[in-house]
Amino acid sequence: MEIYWLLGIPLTGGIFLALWGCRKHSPEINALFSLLTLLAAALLTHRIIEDGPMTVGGGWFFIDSFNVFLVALTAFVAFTTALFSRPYMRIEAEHGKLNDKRLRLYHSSYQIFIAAMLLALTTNNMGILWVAMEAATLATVLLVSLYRTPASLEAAWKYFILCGVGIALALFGTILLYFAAEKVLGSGGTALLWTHLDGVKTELEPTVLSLAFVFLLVGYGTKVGLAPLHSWLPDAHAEGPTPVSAVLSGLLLNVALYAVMRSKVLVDGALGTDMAGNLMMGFGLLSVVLAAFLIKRQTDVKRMFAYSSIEHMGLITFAFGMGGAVANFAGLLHMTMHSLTKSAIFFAVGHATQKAGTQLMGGIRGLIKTNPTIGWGLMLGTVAILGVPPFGVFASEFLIITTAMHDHPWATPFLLLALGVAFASIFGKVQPMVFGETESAKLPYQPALAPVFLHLGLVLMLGLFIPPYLAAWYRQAAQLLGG
Amino acid sequence: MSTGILLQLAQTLLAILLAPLLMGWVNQCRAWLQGRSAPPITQPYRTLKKLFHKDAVIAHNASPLFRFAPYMIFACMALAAGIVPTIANDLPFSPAADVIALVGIFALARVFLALAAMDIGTSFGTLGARREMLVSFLAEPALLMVFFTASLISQSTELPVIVDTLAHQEFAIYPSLAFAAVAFWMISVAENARIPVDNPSTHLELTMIHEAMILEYSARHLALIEWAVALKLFTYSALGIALFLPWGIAVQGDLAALPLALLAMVAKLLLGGAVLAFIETISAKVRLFRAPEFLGTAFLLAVLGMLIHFLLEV
Amino acid sequence: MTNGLSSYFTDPVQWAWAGVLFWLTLGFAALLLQQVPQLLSRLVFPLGALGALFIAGVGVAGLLLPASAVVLPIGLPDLPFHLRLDALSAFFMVLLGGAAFGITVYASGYFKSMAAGPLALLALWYHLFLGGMVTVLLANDAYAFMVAWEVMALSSYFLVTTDHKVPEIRRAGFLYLLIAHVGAISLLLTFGVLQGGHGDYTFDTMRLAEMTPFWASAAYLLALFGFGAKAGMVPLHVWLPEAHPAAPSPVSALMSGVMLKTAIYGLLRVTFDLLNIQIGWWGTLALALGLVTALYGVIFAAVQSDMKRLLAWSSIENIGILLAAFGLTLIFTTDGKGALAALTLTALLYHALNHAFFKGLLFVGTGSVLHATGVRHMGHMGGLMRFMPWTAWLTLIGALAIAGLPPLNGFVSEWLLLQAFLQTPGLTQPYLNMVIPVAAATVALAAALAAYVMVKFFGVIFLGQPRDPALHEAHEAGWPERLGMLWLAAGCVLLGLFPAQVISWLAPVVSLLTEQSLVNDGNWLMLAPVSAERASYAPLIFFAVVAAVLLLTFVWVRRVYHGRVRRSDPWDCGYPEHDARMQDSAEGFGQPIRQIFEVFMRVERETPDPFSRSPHYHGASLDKAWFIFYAPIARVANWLSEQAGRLQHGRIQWYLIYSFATLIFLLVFTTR
Amino acid sequence: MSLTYHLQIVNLLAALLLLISFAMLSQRRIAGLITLFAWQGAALAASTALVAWSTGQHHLYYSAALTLVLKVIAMPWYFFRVVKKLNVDRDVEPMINIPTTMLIGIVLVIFAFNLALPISELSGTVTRSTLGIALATVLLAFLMMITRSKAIPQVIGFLAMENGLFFAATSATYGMPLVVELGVALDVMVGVFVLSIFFFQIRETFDSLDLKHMEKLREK
Repeated sequence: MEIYWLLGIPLTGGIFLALWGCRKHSPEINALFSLLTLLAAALLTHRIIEDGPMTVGGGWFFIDSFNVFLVALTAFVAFTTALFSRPYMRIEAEHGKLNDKRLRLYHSSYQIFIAAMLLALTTNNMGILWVAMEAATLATVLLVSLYRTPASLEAAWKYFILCGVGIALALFGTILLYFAAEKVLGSGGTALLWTHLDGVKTELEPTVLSLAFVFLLVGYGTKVGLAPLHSWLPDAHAEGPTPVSAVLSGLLLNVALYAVMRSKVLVDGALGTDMAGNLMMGFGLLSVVLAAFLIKRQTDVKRMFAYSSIEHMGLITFAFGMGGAVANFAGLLHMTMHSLTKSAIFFAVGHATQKAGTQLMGGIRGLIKTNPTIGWGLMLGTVAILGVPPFGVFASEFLIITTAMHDHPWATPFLLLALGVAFASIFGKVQPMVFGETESAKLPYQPALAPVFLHLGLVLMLGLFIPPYLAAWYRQAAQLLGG
Repeated sequence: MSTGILLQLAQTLLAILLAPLLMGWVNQCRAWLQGRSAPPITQPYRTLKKLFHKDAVIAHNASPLFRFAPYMIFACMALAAGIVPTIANDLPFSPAADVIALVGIFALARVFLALAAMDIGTSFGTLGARREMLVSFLAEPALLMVFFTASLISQSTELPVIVDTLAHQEFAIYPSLAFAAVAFWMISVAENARIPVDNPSTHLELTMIHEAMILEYSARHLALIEWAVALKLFTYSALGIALFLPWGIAVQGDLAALPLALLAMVAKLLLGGAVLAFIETISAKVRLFRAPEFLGTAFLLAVLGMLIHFLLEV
Repeated sequence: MTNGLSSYFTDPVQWAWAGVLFWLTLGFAALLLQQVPQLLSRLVFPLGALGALFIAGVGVAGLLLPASAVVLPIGLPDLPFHLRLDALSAFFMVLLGGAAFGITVYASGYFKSMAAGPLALLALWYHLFLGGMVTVLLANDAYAFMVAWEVMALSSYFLVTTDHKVPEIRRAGFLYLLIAHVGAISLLLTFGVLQGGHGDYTFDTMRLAEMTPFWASAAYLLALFGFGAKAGMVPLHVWLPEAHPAAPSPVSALMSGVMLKTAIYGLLRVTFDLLNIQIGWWGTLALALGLVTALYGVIFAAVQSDMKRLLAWSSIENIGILLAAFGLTLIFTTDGKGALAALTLTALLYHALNHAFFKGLLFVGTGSVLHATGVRHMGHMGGLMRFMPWTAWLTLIGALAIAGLPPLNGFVSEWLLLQAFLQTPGLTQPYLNMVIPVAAATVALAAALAAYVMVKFFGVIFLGQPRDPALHEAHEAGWPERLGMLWLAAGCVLLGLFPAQVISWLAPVVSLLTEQSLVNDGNWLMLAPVSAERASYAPLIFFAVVAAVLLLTFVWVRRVYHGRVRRSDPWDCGYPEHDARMQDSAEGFGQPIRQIFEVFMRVERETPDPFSRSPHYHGASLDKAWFIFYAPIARVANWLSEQAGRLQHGRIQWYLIYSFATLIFLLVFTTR
Repeated sequence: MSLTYHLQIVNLLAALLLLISFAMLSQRRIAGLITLFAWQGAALAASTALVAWSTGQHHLYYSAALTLVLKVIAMPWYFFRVVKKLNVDRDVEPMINIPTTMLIGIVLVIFAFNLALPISELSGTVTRSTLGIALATVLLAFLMMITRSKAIPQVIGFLAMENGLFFAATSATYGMPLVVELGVALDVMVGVFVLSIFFFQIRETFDSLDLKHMEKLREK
């Protein structure tokens, strides 16, 4: 039952906000719907804690410990982002960047986007998963181009074309999957149900599945932002409204990676080799290194953190590629930490840029004087995302790096190099933004920073203490992913 | 034990009293060798007496450290003189400080002198202090290396044991000690502010080191410092003798051997002083920035001595 | 392993943890106390000092009692924080507590004048810093260790950048955190090698793990790199002379005096405790690096003209000496010379303890000078002894101690180390017999140069004439400052006078790491580590004799002498009018050293032309290591990032080609 | 017996599909491109319907109908309107000249066939041999998207790719489950709608649909 609430609420929210138009309180309503979604997610999570994994809706939806925490995470970040965007978008409108039509578009497609992602997470059907991913893409394309500036249009166009092509390839992969499954499960609807596929994964035809995995990896990998398929990502993050950047980085990438992982499980089962794992490790390392060196030359703050998202997604992919209980655990942990931290950073960055009137880091100075909360938020967020304890990102990086050193020592020099370069670049650019003198005046309005510190608080908490049931989820999920 | 204490005090006092005499002897020899009419051998005592009766003149801005330093220096030198076996060996004090500590004592005295020199803040004072430290930072490790060579041979850093091994065991030739001896000679020349590193009897600003540091001192303070300098020379000579020609030093408790030891000591000192004077006469003072090279050579020689010990004598 | 919750605060490790918690609460309390500034400035730091004293006490208890361990309910699900307090940790806790007490007492006075907001933050980071360091010492699993390690680094970074208005300070902080982070990653890799696999990161399992020489060496090298980066080992030292001066003086004191020792602690822990095999060349490597570091550090210390920078470089020197001792210990252990290893290790620990005290003392001393004069450049100082005698005399003790002069503590540890060098004959590898004398010579040279540096340091700052008229208004430090300095100075003196006792306290640590213990073959006032015939040193007698002679002379002079004293202008060879500018400047004093060792430096000089009306001289001796090691790395990184940038040139067709090529490549790759 | 005829016809249509893709590669004029796209859709619809009829997979009729409606009627018509509105029907100068593109295309086709061979061995469908063609169509469409430097051709390439996918689905597996097909169709429709919005926006911001205006976002 909760599942229908979970999917229904944001969908109706989207439709409602589209019809109701941009009135005075539509931001609040947006937040409200997100809150309801969060509640639904909480109920669902509760159910799963109670009864364990289950298929609902006549086998159309399948919830296990792997996707339930992603669902919870998605709903949560979606809610906090809605909270953040409430004052943020208002001010954008006051600055004349947006008119009511656009705000309306923003709110409705925001909800649709959330709905699509939740569908992608919960569905049991690899085909529907694809459909949902495509839908999410379409929704975000509109969000990215919201400002209608040449740059945003260009970004949106690239986003659309590249991800469209990628997703098309993923469809081809899905077809091949179906093709292989059909042999075993017979044609008809059930052959794409993940639960069924998982049951018979060892009987699936290896050659077909390896081929399918290539298409799926390249397809969904484009959305994950794995190098060299990442080109759309920095543009989309930099040019879209900040809340959108937050959810893109924090959620969409995770969902795409979720799709990859679901197919990896099947392929591993079918092949019995770690070909899939090796591919992912390769992509992961490449992304980490390339992103690190690209971060080094950024001048636009949002673009820089977009590249940092690529870096972290690469790290997660690498972890999943290594496989094994610890690495998978670390990967899942890192997914969570990255979503929370990165969205928090984008919140802080959003206010900072809004205040400075520019996204160029050269134009943002001495935040700690003009607005200490933003300053500390950005500083702590940066420190956290760079993997400095006691923040949780370190916990996962700790596990990943030590495991890599133990199982795949050859990879560690690259990691060492990349993490060092990334640290130097990001911190070297953020420090003068936060510290130092500035002549710009104090912030005229009260920023919504509760989300920032909420997220950072959670990350800090998880770095020092992971609640048992959460840990249990991670463990089960790691098992699921072939730990 | 009590005799030990007595001997200790006796030796220390003897050193303190005899030190200026050695100074006088060296100056006399120098004068003779340079064909000047020599001052009486007791000249240093007169100088001290005169200085002790003058009024002390102290710069306005002199800090307590300035007045404290001479006593400190004198005390250090006295202790050094007490440790080095001059006539008797293995005295109560000696376990208190081995050769490394001995080097420490010299360093302590030197640092205080340098600080005192900087205290008034005159151009010459600081100049002297800098040069003194420059000389010392090479001389000190070199001296350590010399001691190390000796103590590697005798398996100990205790002066008494070293002397004992070198003096009272069967005679053996140690090539490493030869290097050490040369190094020690160069070092003691430098440390005692003698030609060719420094010239005790000049106030030429370009050359002076030691004199530059004590320019601001007068009367009793100057007297103490001069005395300490004499003591230092004495101690160094005693050290050299103890290390390189230790024969004749009395072993512990052997009171009968004492007079003989005393005679031997005096003889060696006279000889050593004469040699020092001779070398000073025939050699010319090196330019100041050659001094590091001079001492660097000493340092290398000392290290070489150690290496040779490891090569040949282990 | 108790659960921790059930039986809390029953044995030392839990007391220690309680101390940490106390500091943390204190730090966060400081944030809340912003509203009541006078309480904030009066209460927080004294309480913190008490905490430090408590920690030191716990350390002493830990030295006496058997090792105790506890598991905390925080950390990763499969890896809660394991804490363990054995002799080694206990010793370093004594070091930490002892030094931190004096420094924090000092800080309570030093930071009085700060505004509430910054002060609260500073107090927070300060106590986090302390807590982090103690947790590093307590940690008994890799995760706890790394968390504490990085908390330590992060909080000290925020302390360094307290005065973040100044660009240099920001740069210094950045460089510091960067190198600390890279070091930390390399430590992660170390633990990655050491771990037993499948995510068991407790030190207990690491102790049991059997290692092939190759992997053991890998772990050792990574550890040496990681800890060396924190300790300021050449060539990873570049951050240290930047960061330590940048911080407020008490913080510099903590960083130099205590934090660097945590790196030494880690090195000892990993090499002697976690790794169960050691290999000969490890020691030689550490010895070589240590000697280079020592010499390099002291040479650069000699040419500095910023007083705190000078001290920072001298810290590098001392770290070098510690590393050399560490290497020698390794050489002896691998060579089966247990007793000598024990001797060397004792020297190492002793020197670490000493350095904590005198470097802390000197740094807080510069703090008072900084408060009094507002400048760090020694070119604007001089004659301060007359305006701030307390600071001057107490600093003098520190200076003499660090110069390794008897009867103070610096001399004892150097004496022990040199003894260790002298006991070497009979090592199995003949080449070592060649290396050791040279090593001994280098150590001696470094010590002598340290004396040079300290004469320069003390003489230029406190003696001579004021080089700046403003100095006449210089004011003496307040009472808390004096008390803090007194404590540290007392530490220097007592550690110097009672080595026999100290060594007996070190015994459990030594026997823990090298299954040997050092028997002092001498009575309570005489130190004879090997045997009384071989070497002995009795600082008390030494001190007594010097004092006695001094007194006697004094009395005697008083008796024979009339005691008339005239004050007048300095004579100075009869030179008529001389002013402060004629004294040696800091640069001038360092000039000979610079001439001799110019190879290590990149010297910048602009000499005035002889006829200029306002002659101006500028000279700086820059660290060549920067240009040799770091500049090229930066260049390569830039070049790489440019190349990476070329990929991202905006044409969507190209982006499509990337995807296309990837697809084709993978298809070929998988189907071949 | 009759199956073979159908089979031959299906194969013929498949070949036609491939031919059209090549034609699209070489087609310069946008209008021509759209027409070709419509024809491709028609071929696809026909083949799907044929397969449905011959194998009795009834749900394939729906997808055939969908294809017919969407890709043969609606979209071409729509694109023609757009082109007329924005009058952008000028020659499209491709990034790589046509002959080279063709050559690459042929290489791709061979590659695709090789790739599909082992799979179609496994396939139980009558139409398995056409899987290679489907893959080839996809890759050719991809190539076309790369070579074209105007917005609309790129989109048409994208849709051609979709055609290839549909064809793959029908030929390899007699089509995906209906719900998926519907979902995909829906997405495609929305996608085209969104794109058309873009066309106008791009047009009014850059007053042309030339992609070379959209190369601002890059690493300096």
